[in-house]
Amino acid sequence: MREFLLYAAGFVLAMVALGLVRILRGPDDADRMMAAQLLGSGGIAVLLLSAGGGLPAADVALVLALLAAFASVAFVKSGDVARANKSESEEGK
Amino acid sequence: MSIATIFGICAACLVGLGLYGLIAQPQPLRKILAFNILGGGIFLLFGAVARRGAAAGMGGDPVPQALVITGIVVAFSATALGVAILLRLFEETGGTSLRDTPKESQSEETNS
Amino acid sequence: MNVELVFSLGLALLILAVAGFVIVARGSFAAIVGFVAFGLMLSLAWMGLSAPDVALTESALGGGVTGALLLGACARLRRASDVEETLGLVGRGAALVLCLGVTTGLVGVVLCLPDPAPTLAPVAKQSLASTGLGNAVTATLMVYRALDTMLEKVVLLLALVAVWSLAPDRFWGGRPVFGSRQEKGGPLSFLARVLIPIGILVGIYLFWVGADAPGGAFAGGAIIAAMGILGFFAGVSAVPAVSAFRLRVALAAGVAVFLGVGLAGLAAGTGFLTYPENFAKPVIVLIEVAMTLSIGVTLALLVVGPPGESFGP
Amino acid sequence: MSVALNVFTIAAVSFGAFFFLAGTVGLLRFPDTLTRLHALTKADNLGLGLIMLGLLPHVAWPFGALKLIAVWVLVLVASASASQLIARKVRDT
Repeated sequence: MREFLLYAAGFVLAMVALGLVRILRGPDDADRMMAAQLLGSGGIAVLLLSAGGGLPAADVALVLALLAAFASVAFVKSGDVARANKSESEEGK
Repeated sequence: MSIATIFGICAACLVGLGLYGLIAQPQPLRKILAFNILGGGIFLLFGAVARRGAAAGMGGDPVPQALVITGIVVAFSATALGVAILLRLFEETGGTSLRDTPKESQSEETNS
Repeated sequence: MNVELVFSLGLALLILAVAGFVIVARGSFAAIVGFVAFGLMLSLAWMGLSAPDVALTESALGGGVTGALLLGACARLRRASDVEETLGLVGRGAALVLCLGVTTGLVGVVLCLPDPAPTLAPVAKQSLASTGLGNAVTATLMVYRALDTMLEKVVLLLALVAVWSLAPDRFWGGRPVFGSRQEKGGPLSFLARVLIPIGILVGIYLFWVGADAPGGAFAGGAIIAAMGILGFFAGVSAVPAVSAFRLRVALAAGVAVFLGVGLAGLAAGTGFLTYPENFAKPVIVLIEVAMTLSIGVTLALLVVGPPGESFGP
Repeated sequence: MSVALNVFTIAAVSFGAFFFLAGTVGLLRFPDTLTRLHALTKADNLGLGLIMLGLLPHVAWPFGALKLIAVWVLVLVASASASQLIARKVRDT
């Protein structure tokens, strides 16, 4: 069973790695962010499969799940912050 | 070949990659990224050493692991400081170049 | 070669590929997304090296919080219009040779490590018994190398002071500009309302189990910091002014309690940073409570950056 | 009994891995950002869910199992919100 789970972990890791090609190719920043999003859930799957669902791995998975959307939120919102700063500085001129 | 050796060699390559980026990348933001890769490599090297020191029923030597945990947090605070300095540089000069350029004196004039 | 080794080898190669991409990628944004991926891969590697404590800290800080910090910087720098002169061919060649040399040397070191590997694990195990802790890494952080951990807290505070000091004079004491005035009911405010309470719970849980199982103040604090940043992003919590008294108390709590316990040990005649014989565990937990709070607040404010708007209503 | 559970695990994990394959293929092959986002959510929700389901018989009852379920629910919330945010950003720009 352990062997099967490791094979499955390897397979999902390979899939996630292929998905990373999207970070390379883009074309849009949103596409790159999506690849990172896929990596988040794929990484959780790989982690749990390779550890056979052991407890420390479940804690790490919990942390990863909490932060799964973090980069995407930063991506969406930091664009807003930059835009707000820009419009403020333009108003100042 | 053991897991520790595999990640040890991986760590050595990461250190090389990070160092190269730190030297060869002109943009400061990319230098900060490279610095983090370099740091990750060094931490992973500690991890390989810790894994080899597995004894007394533990998966690894806890002392290097504890060092790495504090190290990760310190590396993060250094990154945050670097980013803050970079943003301030950008606010002052309108650019992120690390070289002394005539642009700097111009922006001083407009500020004053 | 068994399956586990092949899996580790694949993971190591993937880490190197992602790191290489981060170094050579054309756009800064792509490089940063690559770095987020790199942080996640690295925490998988730490699990492979059976270091779950490190994996927890790395997964919280390495990809997530550092990624948010860098993405924010990238968005603000987007208008930077520098034509950067790259290193010449000779310079790059020299850098390449240097880095190959360093890598070869380190690989040599890794391959030539002494064979019965030196280890401090038995010593750490011994010190476990006297403290009542079950997690050797936490025991190392809090007992065996307690001075390092305390000074590391001081470094965090100094870094934050340095970041704040980058603010122009007229903004001193004001609020950092971060996040946005949030429209009600969007997906972000939903996410924040669901995730933040659970996240804070998980942070406290990680710190609490850290005494006996993987976890601890650093992982817990990093999670709490992440949740705070999410709150700022979503506009559900306001960024505090850097001169706020309660903020200063939260920042200083970790170092203050640590130092207080250390000096108490000195006063009791047992030495700096020694713990009383029978109360070691409660005292350590007390320090860790203060540390978790301080680490969480400090990390979040490091991401938020220096004050950028003057203090006032 | 344990044979039946193992068969269940193998089936569920294999299906889960298949959805990661589907997600990656979609992320790489679909023509524009929004369709790629559509492919991605399958991997997040179904793939990870099935893998969790497969791992459930192998973890400590009840806390290990509850943690796995919590991880899945958190990923659902995170990836659904992140996809929404990314999609809005794509639409607005």
